[in-house]
Amino acid sequence: MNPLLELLVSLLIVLGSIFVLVGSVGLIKLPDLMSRLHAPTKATTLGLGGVLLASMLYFLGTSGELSIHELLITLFLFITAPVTAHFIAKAHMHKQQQLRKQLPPTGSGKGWSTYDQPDQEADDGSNN
Amino acid sequence: MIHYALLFGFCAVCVSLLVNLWRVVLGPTLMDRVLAVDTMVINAIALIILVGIYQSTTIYFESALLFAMFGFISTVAFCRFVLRGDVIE
Amino acid sequence: MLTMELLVATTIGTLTTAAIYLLQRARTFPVILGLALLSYATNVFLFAMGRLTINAPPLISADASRYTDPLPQALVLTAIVISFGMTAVIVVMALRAWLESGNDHVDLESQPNIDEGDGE
Amino acid sequence: MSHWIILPILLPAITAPLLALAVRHDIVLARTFSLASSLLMLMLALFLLSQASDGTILKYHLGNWPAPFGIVLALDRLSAMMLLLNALLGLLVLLYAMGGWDKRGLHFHPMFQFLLMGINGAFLTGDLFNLFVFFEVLLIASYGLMVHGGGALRLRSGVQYVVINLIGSSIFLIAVGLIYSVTGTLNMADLALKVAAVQPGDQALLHTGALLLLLVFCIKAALVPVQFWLPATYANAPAPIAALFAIMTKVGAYAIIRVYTLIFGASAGAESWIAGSWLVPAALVTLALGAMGVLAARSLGQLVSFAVIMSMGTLLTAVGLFTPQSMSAALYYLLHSTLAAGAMFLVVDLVVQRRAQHGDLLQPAPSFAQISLIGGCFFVAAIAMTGMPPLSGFIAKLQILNSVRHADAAVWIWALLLTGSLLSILGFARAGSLLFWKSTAVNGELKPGRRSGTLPLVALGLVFGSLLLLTIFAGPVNHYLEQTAAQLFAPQGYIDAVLATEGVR
Amino acid sequence: MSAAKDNRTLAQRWLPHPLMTLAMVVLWMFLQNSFTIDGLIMGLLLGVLIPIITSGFWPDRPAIRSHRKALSFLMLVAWDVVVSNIVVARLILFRRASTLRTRWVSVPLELESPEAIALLSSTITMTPGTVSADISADGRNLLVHCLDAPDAEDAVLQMKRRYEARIKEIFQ
Amino acid sequence: MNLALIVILPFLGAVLPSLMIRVGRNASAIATASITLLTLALLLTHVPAVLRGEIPAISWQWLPALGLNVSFYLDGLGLLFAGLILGIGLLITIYARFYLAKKDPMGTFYSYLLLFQGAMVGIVLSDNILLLLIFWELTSLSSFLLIGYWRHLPEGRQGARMALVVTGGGGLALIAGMLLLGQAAGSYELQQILQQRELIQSSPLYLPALLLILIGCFTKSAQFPFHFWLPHAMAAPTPVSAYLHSATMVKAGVFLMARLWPVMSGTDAWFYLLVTTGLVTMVIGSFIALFKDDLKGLLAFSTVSHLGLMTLLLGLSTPMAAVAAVFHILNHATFKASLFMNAGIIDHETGTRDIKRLGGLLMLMPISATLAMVTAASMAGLAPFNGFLSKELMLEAAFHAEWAGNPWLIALLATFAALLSVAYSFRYIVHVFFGRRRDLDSHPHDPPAGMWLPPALLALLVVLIGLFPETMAGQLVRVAAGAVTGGQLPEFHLALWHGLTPALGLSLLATIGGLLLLANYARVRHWWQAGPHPEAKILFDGGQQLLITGCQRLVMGIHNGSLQRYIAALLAAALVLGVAAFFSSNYSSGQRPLLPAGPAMVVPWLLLIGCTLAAVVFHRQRFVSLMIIGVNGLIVSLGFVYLSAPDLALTQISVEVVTVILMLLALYFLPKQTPRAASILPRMRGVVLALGGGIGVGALSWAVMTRDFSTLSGYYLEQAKPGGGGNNVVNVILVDFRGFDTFGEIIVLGIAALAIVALLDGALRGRIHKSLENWQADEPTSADRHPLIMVVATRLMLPMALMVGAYIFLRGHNMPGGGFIAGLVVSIALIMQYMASGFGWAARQVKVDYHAMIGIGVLIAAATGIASMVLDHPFLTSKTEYVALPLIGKVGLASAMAFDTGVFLTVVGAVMLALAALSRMGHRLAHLPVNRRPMDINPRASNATPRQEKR
Repeated sequence: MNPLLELLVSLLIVLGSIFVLVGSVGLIKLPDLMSRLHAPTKATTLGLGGVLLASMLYFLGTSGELSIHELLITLFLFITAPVTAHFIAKAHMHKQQQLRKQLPPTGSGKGWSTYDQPDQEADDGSNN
Repeated sequence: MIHYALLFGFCAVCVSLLVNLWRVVLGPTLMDRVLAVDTMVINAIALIILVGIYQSTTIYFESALLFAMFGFISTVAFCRFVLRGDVIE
Repeated sequence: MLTMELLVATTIGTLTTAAIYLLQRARTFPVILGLALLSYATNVFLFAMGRLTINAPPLISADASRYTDPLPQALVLTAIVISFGMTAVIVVMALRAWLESGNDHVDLESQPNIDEGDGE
Repeated sequence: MSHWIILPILLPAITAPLLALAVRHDIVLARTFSLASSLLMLMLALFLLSQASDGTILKYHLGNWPAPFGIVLALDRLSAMMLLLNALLGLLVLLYAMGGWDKRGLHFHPMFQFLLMGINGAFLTGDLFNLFVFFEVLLIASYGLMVHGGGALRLRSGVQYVVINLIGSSIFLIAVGLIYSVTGTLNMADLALKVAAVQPGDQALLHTGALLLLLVFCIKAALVPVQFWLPATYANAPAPIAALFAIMTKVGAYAIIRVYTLIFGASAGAESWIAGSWLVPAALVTLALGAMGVLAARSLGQLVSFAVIMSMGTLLTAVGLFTPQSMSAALYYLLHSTLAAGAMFLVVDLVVQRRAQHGDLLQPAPSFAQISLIGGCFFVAAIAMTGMPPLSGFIAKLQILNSVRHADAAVWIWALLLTGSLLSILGFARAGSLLFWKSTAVNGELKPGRRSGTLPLVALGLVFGSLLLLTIFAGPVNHYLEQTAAQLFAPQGYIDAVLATEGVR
Repeated sequence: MSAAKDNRTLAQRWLPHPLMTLAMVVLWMFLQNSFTIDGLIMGLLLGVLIPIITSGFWPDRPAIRSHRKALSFLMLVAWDVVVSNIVVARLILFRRASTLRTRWVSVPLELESPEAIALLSSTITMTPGTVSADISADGRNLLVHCLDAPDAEDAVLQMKRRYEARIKEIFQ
Repeated sequence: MNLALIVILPFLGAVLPSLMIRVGRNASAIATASITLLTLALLLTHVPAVLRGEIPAISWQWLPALGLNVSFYLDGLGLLFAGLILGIGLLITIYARFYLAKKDPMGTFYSYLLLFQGAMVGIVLSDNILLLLIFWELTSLSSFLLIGYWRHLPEGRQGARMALVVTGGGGLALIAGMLLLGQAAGSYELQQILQQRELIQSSPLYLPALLLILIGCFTKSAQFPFHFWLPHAMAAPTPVSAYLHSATMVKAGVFLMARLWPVMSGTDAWFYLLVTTGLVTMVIGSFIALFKDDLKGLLAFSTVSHLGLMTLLLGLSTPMAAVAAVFHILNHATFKASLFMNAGIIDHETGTRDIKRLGGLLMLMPISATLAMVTAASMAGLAPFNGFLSKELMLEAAFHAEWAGNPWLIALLATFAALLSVAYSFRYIVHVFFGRRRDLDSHPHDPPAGMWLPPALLALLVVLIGLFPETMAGQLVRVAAGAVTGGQLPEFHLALWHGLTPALGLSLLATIGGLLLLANYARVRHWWQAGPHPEAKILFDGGQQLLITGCQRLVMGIHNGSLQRYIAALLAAALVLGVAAFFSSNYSSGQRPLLPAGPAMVVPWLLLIGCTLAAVVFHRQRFVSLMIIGVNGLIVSLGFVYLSAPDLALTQISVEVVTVILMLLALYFLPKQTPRAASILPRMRGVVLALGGGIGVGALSWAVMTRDFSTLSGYYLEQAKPGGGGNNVVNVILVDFRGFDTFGEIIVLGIAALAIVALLDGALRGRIHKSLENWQADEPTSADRHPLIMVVATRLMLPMALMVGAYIFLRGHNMPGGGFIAGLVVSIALIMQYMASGFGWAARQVKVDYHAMIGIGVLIAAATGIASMVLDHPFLTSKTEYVALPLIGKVGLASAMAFDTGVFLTVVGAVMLALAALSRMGHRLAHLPVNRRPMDINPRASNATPRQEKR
């Protein structure tokens, strides 16, 4: 495959893996869970994105045809990563009840959903 | 050239995997462990992709895909367990 | 030197060790975890019976020169599925046992001695 | 080409899903289907027996692949006999269960049919790994049935049963893996050839695999030191299931007979007859333990369970000698003890149902309904279990004693067998006189027990009937069994039949 | 399969979400990794089938007003993601943890459709130094955790302007 | 033919009384009597022939391989016994009719009686010793039933059990003995055995055989030291005692000794065993009898002593002694049966059998008294009654015999025993019928004729035989004795008066001595009571209890219900077996070139090891360890990827996730922590076993992986494409080569799901549910059940996931994937949806009957197989059709695809069914309603709510 592409691939690989590494480093370096949460959700996803892109280009180079699989994975990750982060955050808040005081007010009548019942239950169906 | 890049990649990913393990074992809180495991999955995917490039084969793609999907599911399941106890309600 | 065979063998060894240790715990849940580990161990073991090969998946294609032994893989697949079913059942069984007896100890207390009247 | 051989597996495999699919809400329909299928199975088994009785070995290349590569079913005299036994016991137990047991939980009938299917498969298959699969099928069905109806004690002993068997399955896999790793094949007939030709350097692995496999079968057959699961399981299982379990221990015995005559039999070179030297001592200890257990038991169920252990000890002692005479004697005893144990467990259930809160505990309790009738049933069943005349047990005992005469351990076997039966006679006599005689002297009130119709009694009667037939026609049966043993000890026929590739793609 | 409501037109019944169908076909092509006729046929088949199966889970169809805006928004986010990563990387590597000014902020929402809110929160999570942690019980506020925000107000404003406004345009 | 009938008839008839009892007690009795009578008649038809010396015989084959035949023959001995059995049986039947009380279930009694009769006749007629064994044990069983007839009496139950254990045990010994005998003689046919004297006696098996057989005989015939069961058998109704325990069953042992006399007798072993036992039994029996206050007890011990007498006679091994034995069998049967019935009458009339409370009954019940006196005199051996004759013969024989060169010992002891028997016989008469009348609450008088006639008849026989022995019994005794000795007989003449023989002297001595003894009874008794009386029953029960408790200690000690121990035993067994096997046969290390391991695998390996250890360390925090084990699965599948097993990797990871979710669902209800194990010892045991097992398995795998081997996989690789129509060999193996395994596998899954449903459904109904009503989650739960973000995300992902599933399914045959994995992917996609918006809601959106799905799946899989059967190929024969579709071109449709569909459906059905059941249960227990909306928070709904403006 042509050297330019090869260079690109290598670059992407290196960059990607650096980001992956950074994400994990953040996991140990940062002080508390909420800030740790930032590291993997961002860095790792992007790092992985880089690696995926690399492999895409690589196979484009070797087999000539564009392999779009990797895009799919990236797509998956970009959809899921925020959800994961969201959930972990919620679970964390739930576990650390004392956080409740530090949180800013919602501004509306209801509190944060992790702690406060939304008023949906009222009109719900019977037990089955 | 790619070979060296890959080598670097392997090392980086492996180190981060070990780091994750470190988190899993140390914690301190439960959610830290969950987070670490989630990251571990993502890093594992990276590893698979690298291996794929290394062996220049695409058959590992599905594995990576499923890893991505199932990593998500299991993390969510863990969180739901912590949040609600009942995973499916 | 570090070889794949060594890694796999030690892996199997470790998994088995952990599995057996957990199997002998007093509560159902650790025992079930032990069973899960044991099934990993046996699956990997069974897989290893076809010897190890790298980058030679049993997918027939023109440019592939060699293939790994597909049979053990098929066997392991079956084994995985079966052990999955088994695990599911034992989990639920343990759950039901817990719900019924409020006790998840694996041991049964042996029945008390019965006063046997006139030697009967 | 004839598809008869696959049918014993296919029939329940189709009935069961239908039961789960269509008629799971309608107990009557479910019963009808289940019963019909079991009846068909019985006829099928009879037909197959007639096919196999002339010594021909029918085989069935699944997927039409030649022998060592595809899975092969093979039907010889032994398999045919076991099929018949299974079909018969299955039918009768089913009849009994229709007395109300099948309504105490969901999905009794599908799981029951699946259980029969698994057992049939184990009897028919000629492939080691396929044997594993069918073991799992029958095991998981038995798990489901074992805890049918619930109850704390039943559930907890069920958990024990499952755990032990799961460990057993893992060992099974390891053993199969080892055998494959040196022979490179799974087909039993092919193994019989390959085992003889294995490199000397690999023998250790092969031997290990072979003996681990033996251990697995011994778990199923409840041999010391892996008999522990049996008493709790059988004593706490639903009676009809316990009755059917009587044949599950025999599956283990069957596997031992099959594998260690065919694969590790005369032709296995360095690995010939490796089972016997381990089997006989273990079996003798089992026999002794079982007999003592019968005496020590504190509940009727426990007592019968130990009687089963004892019978397995007896059976495998005779098997373990691996001589044609002892084998045919063992097979006769196998037939007898299966039916006898089945009958005994049914009787236990009849007692439990009537004794209400006292269950089957061996303690004085007020007299209960139909005490004389049930007592009579108990007496007959006990005669069968303890091997007293006039039922087949006595003949079986005579045959075994007669056939082991020339073994090295003959004196031991005789002594243990006879003392064992004395102990069991004592145990059963005590239990019987307590439950059915002493109860008449105890006054007090019983909670209303479960009422069951006459169907259970009919089923029990039929079991007794088959025992009687087995006794009366001991001559012809034994003739068949001698041929069976002969066939087992000349495995070449089996091997040639299975490996023959005519008519395969 | 799905709970059939009779007030649906034929088109709605057989093509509940045309957009999704399209997406499915494209996705199928992705997976196939190569273009063949029968692949396309199969893709179309699934593309029709799957939406029908899953339509039960899409009680209300999200209405995307302008696809152009959506596209540009995606571009923006993609760029921000890259940037944010570099930013975060720097924070992680070169800032001592103690000097980080982490804080919680509460973002009031004008968006109303769940899809929009979800999109916003995902965007926030993927972009510089912010993770959307929770939503208020009445769904009117978003709880965001900032890794390093000197000024809360500013951060909130940032988010509202840069993303919420655009998303609003897309959906309403 | 009718010879067999003689045996079979009682068995067949045994049901009759139980049926007739519905008609009435008389009917039942008559039925029994008529059956007995008929049988007796059949027997009598043979009498002339037998007396002529012919031996009618009959034989069918039963189990030729074993030498077990149904063969009977009737010779003198058989005739004598059969006659006694049936004749006395008839009398007993009549007697019992009047003896049994209203409340006693008469039908069963007669049934048992007939069973016994049949068994007994079987013993004496059978020509095959194995057949004889069967009847032998049958007598034990039927006597067990008869002794325990009054089931409410503890004495009855215990006596019955004792009798069963002793005689049954003896029977077991007899089995062994007979088998040895048969081996020695080379046949189990009695008549042939009886020809083999030299062969048998020269065989090394002779002594063991003799010993075992004699154990059988002695137990049955209550010889010392096995005599103790007989007195306790007296708990039975008197007719039974009279019948079984005096006249017939207890004679079975004697009969067998007589039967085998021709081949077994004549050796020293035989002589000393029998003579000694006989003498001791005689003396002890008669001695104890003297001091028994219970009438039946007295008679029982006297029976013991008389049996001893017969044993002695047979032991002497001289033809004349044999004659005496035979004659005494006859006599004893007559007078003892009569005496028992008499005792029964007394009991029946006075309500007691205690001699001390009886006396002076002569006037009150003259008939009974007369009968008693006649028969008792005969028992004492007084002229002119038959007892005298046989006693004379006995003393004669004893006088000539010598024991270990000691000429007078036998005679002395025999006389002493005779003396004692005189004493107790007279005690029976004097203390019961004469002397002062004790005050009894009842007013005894002679019973109805039906009750005293049977004994009367016997008493008549006693007298007649006594007066005219030759005419009455001579012929019978000759043939019988001839049968015993096997032909040659000395000239003898049965008569009261043989002149002044030493025997006469001895018997005079005995009579006088006996009377003197009785005269000083009080003093003797006083002396007796001073001495110790070892009570056999206490010893027996003690021994039995000891045995039982011993067994309980041992067995229940082992089976203490501890699964941990069971598992340990199993693992230890595996370990021992494995090690023994490995090191007992030769092994050489392999030469396979090994693969170098790059960092890409070393680190995952480290991870795996680390996680495994962590899982063990954290195993008490269940959630954590579960999570970590999840990671293990992940890494294992990573390894599969690397080691070129993509299918395995996919399966492993999918199964992994489902399993974890399942366990989480269960863990919701289970405790979240495991308490620390109490004792250190089991933990140590665990560690040791764990290390052993781990090292063992690891080493084995190492040994395997380092050596080459040849496998049949080459075939699969060749055939996969042409034969199986697929490139993914693993998948082709799964659905084609070894499709049958997969068939079984999906069935396992199906069953698992069914079992789970059954289990959980059971938990939601009945007793348990009540206890679960007030169940509480043990951890606090957060507020919103169905977070908005998740719901939206899954809406987006579900179609994608389904698409991926479809993709993986379709390509499975050629690339990694297939029905199973696709099934798991799809079910996980669904699970995701369910996690997001709850099972209840989701299930309402997509209504699928997962039961049906499983069923259909299995059926489809089966159907594909059957389809091939229709095409006359074996089950599951695959077929790849290439059909041309418009504008698509050729498309390969492998039947394997259909099979895979079955797999797919089953998997989805099973997984979803199981999870559905679990989550349903969660609902029920947590008392949570099913949500109407997919998500709890609805921004639109809360639109209106006023909000204060920020800034």
